[in-house]
Amino acid sequence: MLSLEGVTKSYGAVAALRGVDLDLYPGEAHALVGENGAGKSTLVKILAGVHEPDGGSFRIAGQPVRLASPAAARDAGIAVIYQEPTLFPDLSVAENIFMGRQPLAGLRRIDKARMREESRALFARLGVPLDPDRPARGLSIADQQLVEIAKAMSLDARVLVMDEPTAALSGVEVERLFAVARSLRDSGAAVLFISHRFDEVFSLCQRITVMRDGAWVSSDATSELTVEAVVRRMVGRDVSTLFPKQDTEVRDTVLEVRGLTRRGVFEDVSFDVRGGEIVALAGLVGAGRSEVVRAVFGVDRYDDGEVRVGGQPLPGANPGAAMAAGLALVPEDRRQQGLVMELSVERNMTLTRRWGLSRAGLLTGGAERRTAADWAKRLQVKTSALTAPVSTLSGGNQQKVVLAKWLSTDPKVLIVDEPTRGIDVGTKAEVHRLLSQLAGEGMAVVMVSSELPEVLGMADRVLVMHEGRLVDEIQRDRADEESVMLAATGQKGVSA
Amino acid sequence: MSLSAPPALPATVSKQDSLLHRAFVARELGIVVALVALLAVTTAKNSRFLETQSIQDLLLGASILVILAIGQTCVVITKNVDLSVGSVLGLVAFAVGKFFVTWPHANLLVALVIGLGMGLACGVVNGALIAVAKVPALVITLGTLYVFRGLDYSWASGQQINAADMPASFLRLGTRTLLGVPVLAIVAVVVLVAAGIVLRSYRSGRELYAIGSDATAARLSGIPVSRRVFAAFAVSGALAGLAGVMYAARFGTIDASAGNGIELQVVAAAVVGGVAIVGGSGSVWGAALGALLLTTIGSSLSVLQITPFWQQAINGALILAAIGLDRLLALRLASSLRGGRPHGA
Amino acid sequence: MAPDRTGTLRRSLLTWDVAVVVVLAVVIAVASGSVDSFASQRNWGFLLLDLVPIALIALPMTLVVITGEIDLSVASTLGLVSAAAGKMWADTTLPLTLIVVLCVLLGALLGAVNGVFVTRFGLPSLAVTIGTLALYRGLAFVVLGDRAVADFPTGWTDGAVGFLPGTRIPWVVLPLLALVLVFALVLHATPVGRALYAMGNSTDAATFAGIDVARTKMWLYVVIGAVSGVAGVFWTFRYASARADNGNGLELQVVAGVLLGGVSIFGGRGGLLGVVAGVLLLGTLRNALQLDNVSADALTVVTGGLLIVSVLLPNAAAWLRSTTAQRSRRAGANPVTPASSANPA
Amino acid sequence: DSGSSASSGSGGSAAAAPAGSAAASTDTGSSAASSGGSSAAASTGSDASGSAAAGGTTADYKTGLKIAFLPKQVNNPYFTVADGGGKAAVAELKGTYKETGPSDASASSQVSYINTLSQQGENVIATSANDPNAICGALKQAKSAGAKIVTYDSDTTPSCRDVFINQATPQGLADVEIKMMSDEIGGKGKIAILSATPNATNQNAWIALMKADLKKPENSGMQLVTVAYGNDDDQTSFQKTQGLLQSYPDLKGIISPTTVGIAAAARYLSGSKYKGKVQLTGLGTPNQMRQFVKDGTVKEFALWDPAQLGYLAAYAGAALASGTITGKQGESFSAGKLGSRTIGADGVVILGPPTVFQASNIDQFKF
Ligand SMILES: Nc1ncnc2c1ncn2[C@@H]1O[C@H](COP(=O)(O)OP(=O)(O)OP(=O)(O)O)[C@@H](O)[C@H]1O
Ligand SMILES: Nc1ncnc2c1ncn2[C@@H]1O[C@H](COP(=O)(O)OP(=O)(O)OP(=O)(O)O)[C@@H](O)[C@H]1O
Ligand SMILES: [Mg+2]
Ligand SMILES: [Mg+2]
Repeated sequence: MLSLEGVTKSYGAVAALRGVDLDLYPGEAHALVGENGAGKSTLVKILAGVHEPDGGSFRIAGQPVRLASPAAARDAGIAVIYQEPTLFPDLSVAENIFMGRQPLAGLRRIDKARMREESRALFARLGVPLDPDRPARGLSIADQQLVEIAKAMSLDARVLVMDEPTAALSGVEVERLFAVARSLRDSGAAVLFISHRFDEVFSLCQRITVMRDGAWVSSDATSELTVEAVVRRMVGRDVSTLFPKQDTEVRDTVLEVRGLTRRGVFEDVSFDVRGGEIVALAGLVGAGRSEVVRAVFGVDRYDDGEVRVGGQPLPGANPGAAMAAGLALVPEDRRQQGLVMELSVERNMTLTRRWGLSRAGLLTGGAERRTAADWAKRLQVKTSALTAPVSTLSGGNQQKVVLAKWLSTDPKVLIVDEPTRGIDVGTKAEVHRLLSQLAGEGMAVVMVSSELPEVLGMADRVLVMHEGRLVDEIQRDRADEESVMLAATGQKGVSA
Repeated sequence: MSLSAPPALPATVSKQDSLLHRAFVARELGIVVALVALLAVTTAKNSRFLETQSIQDLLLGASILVILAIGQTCVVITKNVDLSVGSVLGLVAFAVGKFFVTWPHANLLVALVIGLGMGLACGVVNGALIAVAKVPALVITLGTLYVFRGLDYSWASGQQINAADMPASFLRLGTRTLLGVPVLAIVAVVVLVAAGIVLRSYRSGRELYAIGSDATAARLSGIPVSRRVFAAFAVSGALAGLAGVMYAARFGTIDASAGNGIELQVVAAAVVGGVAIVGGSGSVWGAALGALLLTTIGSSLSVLQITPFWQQAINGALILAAIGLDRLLALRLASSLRGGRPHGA
Repeated sequence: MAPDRTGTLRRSLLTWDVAVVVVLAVVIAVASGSVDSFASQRNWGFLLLDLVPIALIALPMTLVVITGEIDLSVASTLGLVSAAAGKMWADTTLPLTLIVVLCVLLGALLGAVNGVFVTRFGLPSLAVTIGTLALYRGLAFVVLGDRAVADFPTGWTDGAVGFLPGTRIPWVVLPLLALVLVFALVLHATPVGRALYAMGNSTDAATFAGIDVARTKMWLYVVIGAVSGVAGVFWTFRYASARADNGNGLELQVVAGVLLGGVSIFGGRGGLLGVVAGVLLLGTLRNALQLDNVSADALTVVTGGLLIVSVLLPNAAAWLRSTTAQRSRRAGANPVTPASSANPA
Repeated sequence: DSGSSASSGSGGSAAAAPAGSAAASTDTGSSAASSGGSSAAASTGSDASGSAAAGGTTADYKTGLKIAFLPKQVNNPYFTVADGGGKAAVAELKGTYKETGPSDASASSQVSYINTLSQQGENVIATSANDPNAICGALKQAKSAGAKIVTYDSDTTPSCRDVFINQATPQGLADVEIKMMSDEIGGKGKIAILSATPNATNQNAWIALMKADLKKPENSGMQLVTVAYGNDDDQTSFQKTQGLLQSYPDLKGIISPTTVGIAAAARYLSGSKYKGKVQLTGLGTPNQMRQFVKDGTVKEFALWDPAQLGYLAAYAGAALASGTITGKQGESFSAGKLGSRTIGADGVVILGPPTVFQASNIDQFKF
C-alpha cells in the first residue's frame, strides 16, 4: 500500500537517511527499530509530509506521490503520532484533536457539540476520562500523548504512523492503545510502529525493519526474529563491550540529598553519592528523574528537603551557587537546555567558565580559544571550526560539546541526564569510557538514563524511581533487567 | 500496593468542567464589572452621564477604536502585532476626503469600497512582507507606520479637508442614529459580531488561535500558516481602512495626521481586553470591551473633572493592571489544571 | 577543512555590522561630495549633538534587545525625568547637582519598575513597556503640567552644548564615546556579555549554564532607566527647557537605530559596532537629506523604508544562500559516503 | 484702530507679552485650515489695506534675499496658509522662498532645522517656536552666522530673535472673546472655556486675561465654571464638550479659543439638543465654521488671517536683512500691501485686531 525505496534525507551536513526501503501492507503492523539517531523520526517526518526527501521514490498504492505538506499527507490517508507531542496549549483538547478538520454544521460553522461528542467517544475507546473542553496546557506528557493518539485515531487513516507513542504511557494505557491499533489493523489499515520496547514490538507487529545510522539494515517477519538478533542488527556488534565501567576505589560522600520534595512531581527523595562511583537513576519516562536532578542542581525549585555538597548545604533554586559548590548538570534536552544553538562551539564550551577565564573582568578571547581547543581535542569534537555555530554539528558532537562545557568546570559531582540520547554508537562508547574514567579520577557521577543496558553496564548502584518516589536501590552485582524493571513499574515496594 | 496498580484516574472531571470557558468568562466579566463600576461612579457624580445623548456619544466615540481593535486582535492572536493601523487610518481618511473633493457627487458606497480597498492594500503589503519573507511583524509594521504616514503627509502636503468639502449625506453617517443607536456603532457591532463568529466558529478563525498558540504544531497539523497570517494582516488593514472611512465621516475635518499615535491605544485596548500579546488567546469581544472601557474612562475623567493630566497616566496604569490580571488568571488556571491528574505513568 | 574556513571568513566579512558601516561610509562620502556644507565641522557638530540622546539610549537598548526583551518606555522616562528636574528646580531649593543625581536615580527607579514587571511577574516586555510608555508620560504631565521650566543657570545650559576647545565638536561626544567603549566591552568582552547572548538565544540553556536570567534582566532595566535619566538631564540642559513632552516619540528612533544596526528583535544577535553605525547612519542620512532640502515627509518614508530593508536584507541573503546551497547539493549528486562509519565499528 | 467689526473696539491695548497663536497653539498638528493654497483674500484690518497701497515700495529692499519659513510643523494646514502668505511676499520682494520643518511639532526637531538653515546661509529665518527657550540657542547661533530671525505666531525669548510678528495681543483676543460671549448670552449666565492642551502657553495667557475681564463690573453677570482641555484633538474636544454640557446643565455658553476645539464643539452642538440654546464662540477659521454659522449653531467667532501673518513676517525679515530696520522699538518699515508698520516694545510688530466672522460676512473669507 505504501512503499519507500532508496529514500535519502540530509539536514545540512548530517545525512539522517541514506537509502531506506520500507513497505507497508494493509492489515499489517510493521515495527521500525534502531538506535537513537538512526533516522526513524526523520523517516516519519517524510511520511508525514513535514520534510520532502532529497532522493528516492515514494509510492502509495503503486502511485508515485509527493507530499509537500502535512495537509497533503493527511489527505493521502496518513495519520501520524509524532515523537514530541505537538499540541496547542491555549486550545481545548477537542480542538486539538480536530484542528484543521473540525466537523461542520450549517453555514460551514464548526459543530462544537459534535466535536465534543466525538472526542468523548475517542477517549472512551482509549479508556481515559479526559475532558474535551479543558485546555491542553498543563496536561501531563502521558495525557498529551493520549490526545495525540486520539487525534490520529480520529483520522480513520489508511496508514497510521506512531513514533514512540508508548514512551510516556503506563501498562494499562499501552494495552488500550494496542487494542485500538489492532482493531485498526484488522480493519485494513497499515500500521508503522516505532518503539525502543521490544516486548511491545514483538506483541504488536508482524514485521520488523531495523535501521542503523540512517541506513536500512533488514526487514523480516517477527516470527523469524529474536530480541537478541534485532539488537545485534541495530547496534552492529556485541552489546556488552559497550560499557567499560571499571571498578574504582570509592571515596567520601560528596553529594547528599535529603527528603527532597516538589509537590505533585516527586516526593521525599533521599540518596548519597560518593566520589568515584557512578550512581544511576532509573525509571520509566515521566517517573520524575529529570525533575529530581534539576531540583538538585537548582534549576527548579523544591518545596522541601535539603541538598548538601561536601557537607555544605546548598541554597535552593540557584544554579550559580550549585556550580560554585562543584555541581555540574548535563541536561537531557541538548537542543533546548544544553546548548545555545546559535552560538559557536567555542562560546558554548566556555559559557560555564566565563568568569574563570576572564582577567580583571575582561575576556580577551585567547583564553577562551585555548580552553575550547583543548577540550575539543580531548573529546575529539569534529567541527569545521570552533567558531562555527554549534547547530551545524552532528548530534553526537553536540553532546560532546555539552560534556566539555561541564567537564571544564572541573566539578566534584557530575550529573548527566540521558547522556547518550541521540548520539551514535561510537560516540556512545566514548562517552561511557569518559564517565568511567572521570569516576576513576574520583568524581561522583549521577547518571539518569532510560536505557537499561547503559544503566546496567555503567552503574555501581541503581536507584529506581516510580511515580515521583525512590522505590529501590540495587547494587551492581544484584542489578539486572528484571529487578530494575520490576521496581520501575511499581511492582516492588520500597526496599531497605 | 497491589500488583499493577492502574494509574489513578481523575475523579475531578466535573471540577475541571470547561475551565477554559470559565476563564474566558471571568476575563470578560472583569472588564464589564470595571465598566459598570466606572459608569456607576460617574453617574453618581453626574446623573446626566447616563442620558441617551451621552450614551450615544460614548458609543460613537468607541466605534472607531473598536473596529481597529478587532483587526488588531486577529493579528495579535497569531502572535504578531500591527503597529501601522494608525497610519493606514490616516492615509485612508485623507484619501476619502480627497476623493470627495475631486468627485463631490460620488456615491458613498464607492468611497467605502475605496477606503476598504486601500486599507486592504496596506494590509497586504504588511502581510506579504511578514508571512512570505518571514520577518518580525514588530519591525515591519513599525517601518510601514513611518512609510504610510510619510506617504500620507507628502500627498496631503499641508492640505486640510473640511466638512464643507464632503457631501452632507456622507457626514450624516457620522452622527446619524438608527433607533437611537449611532450608525457607526452599528457598523462596529456588525463587524464585531462577524469577526466574533468567524474567530469562534470557523476553521480559519480557530486556525489563527492555533498558529499563535504554537506555530510548529500548526504547521504539523496541516494549517497553511503563512496564508493565515497574511490574511490576518489583510483583515487588519481592511478594518483600518474602514476605520479611516468612519473617521472621515465622523470628524469631517481631515488632515494628514488623522489617527496619529492611535496604534498604542489600539494595542492597549486589545491587551486590556485580555488578548494576550504572546498570542493564542483572547477574543474580539474582550478587545471591543477594552476599547469601550478606554473610551469611557476618557469621557468620565472629564465628567468627573479629574485633571486631564492624569488621563494618560491612568491609561498606562490600566494597561499594566490588565496584563498583570491576565497573568494572575493564567497562573490560577494553570495551577488548577495541574494536580487534577497526578501522573500519566 | 579549507573550504569551510573560507566559508566562515566570508560569513564574518559579510555580517550586518560591516554592511552598515560600509553603507554609512558610502552615505558620508556621497553626501560630502554632493551636499553643500555637509562635510563642514560645524555641521558635524550639530549632527552629533542631535544624535547624543538617541545614541546614549541605544547603548543599553542594544543589550536589552539582545536578551530578547524591549523597552519602549525610554522616551517617556526621559520626559518624566526632565519634568521632575524642572519641578525640583522651580519649586524647591535643592542645588542643581543634587537634582541631577536624583534625576538619574529616578530614571533607574523607573527602569526597575519595568524590570519588576518583566522579571518578577513574567509579563511580556512589549506589553509592559507600552503600559509604562503611557504611564510615565502621563506622570510627567502630572508633575509639571503645562509648565516649561527654563530658568536654569546658563552655565549648565551653555555647558551642555559646549565645544571641545578649538573645534566645533561638542564635548559631550567624549563621555558618549567612553560609554560606547564601556558598553562594547561589557557586551563583547566580559562574562556578562556572553551571558546576554546566551539568554537571548535560549533562556533555558542560559539558566542551565548557571546564569541568573531574571536578575541580569532586572539590572539591564535599571541601567536603561538610569541612562534614559541621564539622557533626560542632558535634554533638559541642551534645550534649556524642562517640559513634560520632552523626547516624545524618541523610543521609535532608538529602536529603529538598534534594529538597523543588525540587532535581532528576537534577541541573541547583533553587536554594538552595528548599532553605533546604525544610529549614525539614520542621523547622517537625515542630516544630508535635510541639507539637500528633502522634505520631512520623504525623511519619514526613508526611515521606515530603512527599517524594513534592515530586516528584509539579511533574510533575503539567507534565502539566497540556502537556495544556492540546495542547488549545488542537487547538482553535486550528493555522494552518499558512510561518514559516521569512520567511528570504530 | 477702527476695526472692521464691533469686536475690535477694545483692541490695540497692552504691550505684548510673548504670545503664541490661538490656532497654532497645538502640538498635535491639526489646527486651523484652508482648503489649500494661500489666500491673498480679503484683508482684515481696514486701516491696514488703506495705508498699504501707496507706501509699500519694495525699492528699499535688497533683492535676491534667501528667506526661509520654519513653521512649528510642516503639513499643518494653518502654517501652510501662513507660509503661503510669506511666499507671496517673497515673490514681491524678488527673493528666494523656502519652507522647511519637522513633521512633528517638537522643539528638538526644530533645532535641527534651524541648524540646517543657518548652514545653508539663509538671510532670514522666519519661525514659529514650539518652545520659547528650547530653540533659543540654535537661533542665536544662526544669528551669529548672519541670519536675521523673525518669529511669527509663537515667540521665543525676545533676545533670541530680532522681531516678533504678533497676530494679535493677548488682551485684544481675550477682550473680543468675552465681548462676543457677553453679546450672545445677554451678559448673564454660566460659561465654560474649552481650551487646547493644558500646557499651551498662549492659551493659558488668554484664559488668564479672560478671567480678569470677567472680574470687571460690566461682565459680573457671567460666571466661568470651568476650563476643559480638548488637547487640540478633535475627538477629545468633542467628548469634552459633551462632558461640559452634562456636568453643567445650566451652562449658557462655551468659549473655545482654539480652532480645533471650536469646530469640534460646534459639531457636537449642531447634532445635539443644545443647538441654539448654548452659545459657542471663540477663535476659528471661516472654512471650518461656515456650515455652523449658516445652520445657526454659532453666531459669531473671531480670528486673524494667517496668510497676512506670514506676509508681514516676510517683509519684516526683508527689512532686517536689508538694513532698513534693526528691530528697535519705534522703527518702521513698509510691508507691501499691508502698508507701513512700526515696531513696538520688545521688537513686537502687531498684525492688527482680529476679525469677527458672522453670517453676514463669512462668505467673504476663504481660508
Ligand atoms: N532539524 C534537524 N537538523 C539537523 N539535524 C537533525 C534534525 N533533526 C534530526 N537531525 C539529525 O538527524 C539524525 C536522525 O534523527 P532522527 O530524529 O530521525 O533519529 P531517531 O531515529 O528518531 O532517534 P530517536 O530514537 O532518538 O528518536 C540525528 O543525527 C539527528 O541529530
Ligand atoms: N503532571 C504533569 N504535568 C505536566 N507535565 C508533567 C507532569 N508530569 C511530568 N511532566 C513532564 O513530563 C516530563 C518527563 O518527566 P520527568 O522529566 O520527571 O521524567 P523522567 O523520568 O526524567 O523522564 P525522561 O526519561 O523523559 O527524562 C517532564 O519534562 C515534565 O515536565
Ligand atoms: Mg525519534
Ligand atoms: Mg528525564
